[in-house]
Amino acid sequence: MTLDPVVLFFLLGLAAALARSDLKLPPALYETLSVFLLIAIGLKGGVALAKLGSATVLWQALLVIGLSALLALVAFGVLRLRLARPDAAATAAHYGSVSVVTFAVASSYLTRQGISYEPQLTVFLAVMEMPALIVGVVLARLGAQGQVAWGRLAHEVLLGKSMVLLLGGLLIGYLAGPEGMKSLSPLYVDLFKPVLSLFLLEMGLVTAGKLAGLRAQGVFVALFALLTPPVFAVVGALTGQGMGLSTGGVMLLATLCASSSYIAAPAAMRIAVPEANPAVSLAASLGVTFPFNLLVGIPLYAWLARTLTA
Amino acid sequence: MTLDPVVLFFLLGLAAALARSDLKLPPALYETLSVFLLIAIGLKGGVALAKLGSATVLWQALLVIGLSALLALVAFGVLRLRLARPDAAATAAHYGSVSVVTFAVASSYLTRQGISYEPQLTVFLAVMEMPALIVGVVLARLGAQGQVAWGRLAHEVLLGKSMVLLLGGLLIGYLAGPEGMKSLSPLYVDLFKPVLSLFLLEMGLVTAGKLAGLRAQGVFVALFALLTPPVFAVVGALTGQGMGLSTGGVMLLATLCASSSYIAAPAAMRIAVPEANPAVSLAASLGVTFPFNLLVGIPLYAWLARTLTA
Amino acid sequence: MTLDPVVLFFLLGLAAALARSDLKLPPALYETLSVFLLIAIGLKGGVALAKLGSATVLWQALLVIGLSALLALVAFGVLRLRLARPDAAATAAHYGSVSVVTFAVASSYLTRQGISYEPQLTVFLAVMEMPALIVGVVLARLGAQGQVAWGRLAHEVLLGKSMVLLLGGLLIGYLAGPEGMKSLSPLYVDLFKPVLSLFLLEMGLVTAGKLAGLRAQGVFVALFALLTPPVFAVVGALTGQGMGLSTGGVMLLATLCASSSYIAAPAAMRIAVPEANPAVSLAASLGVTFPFNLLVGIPLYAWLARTLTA
Amino acid sequence: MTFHSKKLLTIVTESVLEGQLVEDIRRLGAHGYTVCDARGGGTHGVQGGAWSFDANIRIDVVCDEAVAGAIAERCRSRYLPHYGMIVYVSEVGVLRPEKF
Amino acid sequence: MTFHSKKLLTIVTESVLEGQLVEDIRRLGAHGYTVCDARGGGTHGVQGGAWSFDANIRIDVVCDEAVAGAIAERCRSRYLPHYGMIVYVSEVGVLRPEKF
Amino acid sequence: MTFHSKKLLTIVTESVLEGQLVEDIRRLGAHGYTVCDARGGGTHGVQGGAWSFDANIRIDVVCDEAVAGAIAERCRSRYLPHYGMIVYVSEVGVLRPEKF
Ligand SMILES: Nc1ncnc2c1ncn2[C@@H]1O[C@H](COP(=O)(O)O)[C@@H](O)[C@H]1O
Ligand SMILES: Nc1ncnc2c1ncn2[C@@H]1O[C@H](COP(=O)(O)O)[C@@H](O)[C@H]1O
Ligand SMILES: Nc1ncnc2c1ncn2[C@@H]1O[C@H](COP(=O)(O)O)[C@@H](O)[C@H]1O
Ligand code: NA
Ligand code: NA
Ligand code: NA
Repeated sequence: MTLDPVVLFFLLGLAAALARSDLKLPPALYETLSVFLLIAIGLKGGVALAKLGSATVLWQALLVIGLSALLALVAFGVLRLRLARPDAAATAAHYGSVSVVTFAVASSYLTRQGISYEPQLTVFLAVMEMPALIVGVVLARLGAQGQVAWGRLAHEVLLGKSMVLLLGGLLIGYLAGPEGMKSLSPLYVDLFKPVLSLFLLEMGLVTAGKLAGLRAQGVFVALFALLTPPVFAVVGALTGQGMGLSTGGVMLLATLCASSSYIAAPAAMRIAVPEANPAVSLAASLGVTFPFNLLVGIPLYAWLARTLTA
Repeated sequence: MTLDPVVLFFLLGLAAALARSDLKLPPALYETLSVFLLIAIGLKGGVALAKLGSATVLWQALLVIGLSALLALVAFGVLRLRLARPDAAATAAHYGSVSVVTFAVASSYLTRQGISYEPQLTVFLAVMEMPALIVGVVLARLGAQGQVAWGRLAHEVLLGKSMVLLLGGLLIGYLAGPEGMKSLSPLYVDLFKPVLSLFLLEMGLVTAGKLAGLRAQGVFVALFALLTPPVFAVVGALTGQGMGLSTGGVMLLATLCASSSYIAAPAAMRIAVPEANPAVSLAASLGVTFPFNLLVGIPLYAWLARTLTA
Repeated sequence: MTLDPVVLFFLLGLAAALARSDLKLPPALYETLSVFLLIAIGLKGGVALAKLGSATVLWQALLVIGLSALLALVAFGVLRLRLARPDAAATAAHYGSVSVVTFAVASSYLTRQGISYEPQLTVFLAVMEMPALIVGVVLARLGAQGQVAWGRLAHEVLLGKSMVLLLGGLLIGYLAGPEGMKSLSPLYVDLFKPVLSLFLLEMGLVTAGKLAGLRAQGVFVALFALLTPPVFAVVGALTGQGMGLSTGGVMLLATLCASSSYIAAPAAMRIAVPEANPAVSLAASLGVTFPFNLLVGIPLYAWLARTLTA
Repeated sequence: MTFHSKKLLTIVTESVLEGQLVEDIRRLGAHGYTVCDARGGGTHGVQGGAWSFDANIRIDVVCDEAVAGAIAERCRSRYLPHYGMIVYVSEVGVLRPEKF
Repeated sequence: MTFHSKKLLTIVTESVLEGQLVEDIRRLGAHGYTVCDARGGGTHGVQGGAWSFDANIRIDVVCDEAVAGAIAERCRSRYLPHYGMIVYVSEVGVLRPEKF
Repeated sequence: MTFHSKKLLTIVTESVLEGQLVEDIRRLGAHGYTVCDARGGGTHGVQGGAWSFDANIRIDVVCDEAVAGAIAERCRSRYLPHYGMIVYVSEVGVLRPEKF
């Protein structure tokens, strides 16, 4: 089983930054690539939904919303063993939420293996971003004196960039349907994977910086960041099996549970839980969990899904 | 008749900004997309011209130059009913000039409907940008004490970004011909429409801001911005019919007349007519006329062209 | 023999800047395009290497490393006739090193003519960037009081952006192989040439500025910049012939020798040889040699290669 | 040329705070503000500028002493304890004092 | 270290004016200038920075008092009535006075 | 509000020097620094900002007088003879003096 070339781009970025190369991509490129990925994933899901009777999607979406809130609670319970409440809560929010890029690499993995998956997985990606963020804020605030600016938080989360682009893409894809998408696919479909490769190069560069911050956080955080993904993946895979998903669907739901956010969550937590030290959650989420999922997790979860749905 | 998906992107941007989402595209992306669109449109026209005997194009070009100067004069006459001379002149310049993106959406509309159009329409797009700007400056200066820095204005207009890229693209397309363009078409042809979708997302975000400014300008400006496009479209369509253009050509000339500039004109007017308040012309041109043309105008002008050329 | 359309983009940029147009591409776009070109060239070479037994590549690489160090020495000898030691050394480093974009245009030229070339030429491109830079610094330091910060220089050169991306791309292409590259080729292969066209537009804009600086440097520098390319091309072509390369390979090695660096070299020299005036080397390298190679050199070297390998 | 004496208040902080700070600045009585993107380093580590959570902004406000004091106080109580931030003031002379 | 006293003149305005202002600054005797992209808000509304007509620049000029006065006067008469713009000066100490 | 007196040292120079200058600034005792991208013009010609070798940066350091002097001295001896660069200092008042 050879590595997906897009993962090699991640390793290149990582190696370059660790060797202290001056390689640096312009901030505007990073922003552009993330806008592109979010829209492209949304469109793909929307087009697939358009082909589907969407009857069962609703309760499935409710189920995964509950699941990700639950995972955030579990993560908090574990993290509280060693971390202060704000840090535990903010980090738990990252792990209950999901990573768009990990999802993208996992779906590209499935494509390579010729395994299909249900279109609603993209809907799950969208709806699983938010609930854990709310859980995180509530946990941080319980027993603290400060009040929560709920208005600002709701706004931050519901109208945050990734939410708007994912859901907007879903809707446009749904309305345009396979016919309307034809003229858009040379960008959003054909270029998806190579654009992902550039994004992962950038991720490698940034991850290296966060890895450095890991040492300061100690062994507990590192272990948490390493062990949570496979455990959460099992929970996700079993849920997916229970929902009657296909092998690809089970694998992607496992990946979503195993993945942790590093785009939406850091921004939301920084504003809603200022007392939390962002170095803790980023070192875990970006420094350890993201590369683990990319290099080890994804093939593992695919094997798990195959086994469960055999 | 369903909406072109690129128009859905515009609506997404508009909705996001009206809901005060923090979605924001990097300025460098906006610049890049506009450079791309200008070159791509120019190349397309140039390649088409290369296939054509360009005998009649010259007098047609002179005709549309005169037409757009005339439209600016008419717009000024109407606007002077309520606005101060500088505001009326600057706004008239916007409406005599043309919108590259509206042209792009209209030509994508024709492609979707399988209607072809004459290559010189792209030439018209290029030559119709400038004359109204000069008319606007002259009107602003008549009876005013300040002098016009004609040199600076000519420079601004003739060597402005959009002029250079459109005409440069035309020339390169003409010289390279269909053969030479083959290797360039994966970007400039195949990706044209999806790139347009990203640009329209950005346009939606910006339009929302200008819509807000509309309230301050009052009902007269709003009505002007709403009624001018269909009226000017009729003038353009009749001219096109008189020139013996095909259905597609008539439709595009109508669209050019109906559209108003919001890239070249604001920059030129800001420098040449400093007394004009840019909030007036942008609220009209970007806040009302652009979305009107996109959502209502383009299908309307297509119907008009079909009727006239039936 | 008609001009490659990508060269027309260079001329457009040049003309626009000379006419003092306000056309300007955003800095982030320039950075992005150069990242893209470096990766794409690397990937292409790597995939080709994967198909090849790489036995002979090693000694060939050593040979061209020696060649480019030698060319830097020769250039220094000539430049010392008129220039101060630091300026002569820094400029010599530029001419011993190579230009990635010139290589890209030359390989696009070959593709258009249906001439193939050996995959190791991309390896040569990578390894010929560095040696002349080291030679340049040594020459600048001989007999000067200051010490060389060798550590910083090695770091600057070996881990500079262009090195990391070229070699990284080579490695990824080699590991991924033709199969793995399939999903990446819609970006890195199909869009290579049109992206190159945008880059050349930018190069035209920048070159115009450096041409202006040329007058201050006098006739000696201009002549050097004009005569060195063909002379070095002959040396390169003969070396290539001696190595038993095909027509395409001979042509590209000639082009590499004839080309001069304006990305890696200026940055490295600015840091390692601060006394050198960057206006001298950039006027020569970017103002004269680059356009000469693009417009005259490439067809000339192709003719030379055909003659030698006939 | 007569220049009228005002205060220039400068804040360098995490870019995630831009929205909140602009709101604060307006509410506390400033008539304007200017924002630039920045990167940097300090006691909270290096902000390289690549990602939103990794980037800084620099906000400049020209205002009178009372407003400068109010904004600085707001920063001190609300943001300085938790965010990477520095705040400083200097003396400037402005052309049209009524604008500030 | 000896620092020599100079003026620092700062202009924040619409980016469309960059070309003209740089010409003015040179013509009025300054030996250099520095420009940064900026966004902001003031009496002419919010300049979000996304489009050219929606973006600001910030220009800094270090010069002596006479030149600062001349540039400020030029801004006051030519640009301030029509454009979104602020102008302010402050005292700085420079290393090499002959450069300014 | 009490503001404590510090120095603000500003360097505008070629962006290629960013790495070296940041190292110098840390080594000479500053507790932080802020960098913005810039373009401009001076005795070394126009830096248009498009390419790395054509772009400037602006570095601001808030520090005490001794550190400002040391950094300025380093710039004077090491960089000013060869690079496009200006250096100037001004007086600022900071909120939390212990940070600088
Ligand atoms: N002494 C300083 N001089 C200039 N900028 C500073 C200084 N200290 C901190 N900064 C800036 O303020 C940000 C936050 O500072 P800190 O809270 O010290 O991490 C840094 O990322 C720098 O951009
Ligand atoms: N009080 C202020 N402090 C800092 N910047 C300001 C201030 N007022 C205006 N500006 C800047 O100057 C630009 C033009 O100002 P105005 O003419 O007031 O709209 C604004 O967009 C801001 O970037
Ligand atoms: N008088 C000045 N005022 C403001 N910035 C300046 C001045 N002189 C030079 N600069 C900036 O410093 C850079 C290097 O200056 P120089 O060494 O004079 O070429 C220029 O590119 C400008 O960005
Ligand atoms: Na998760
Ligand atoms: Na019009
Ligand atoms: Na060479």
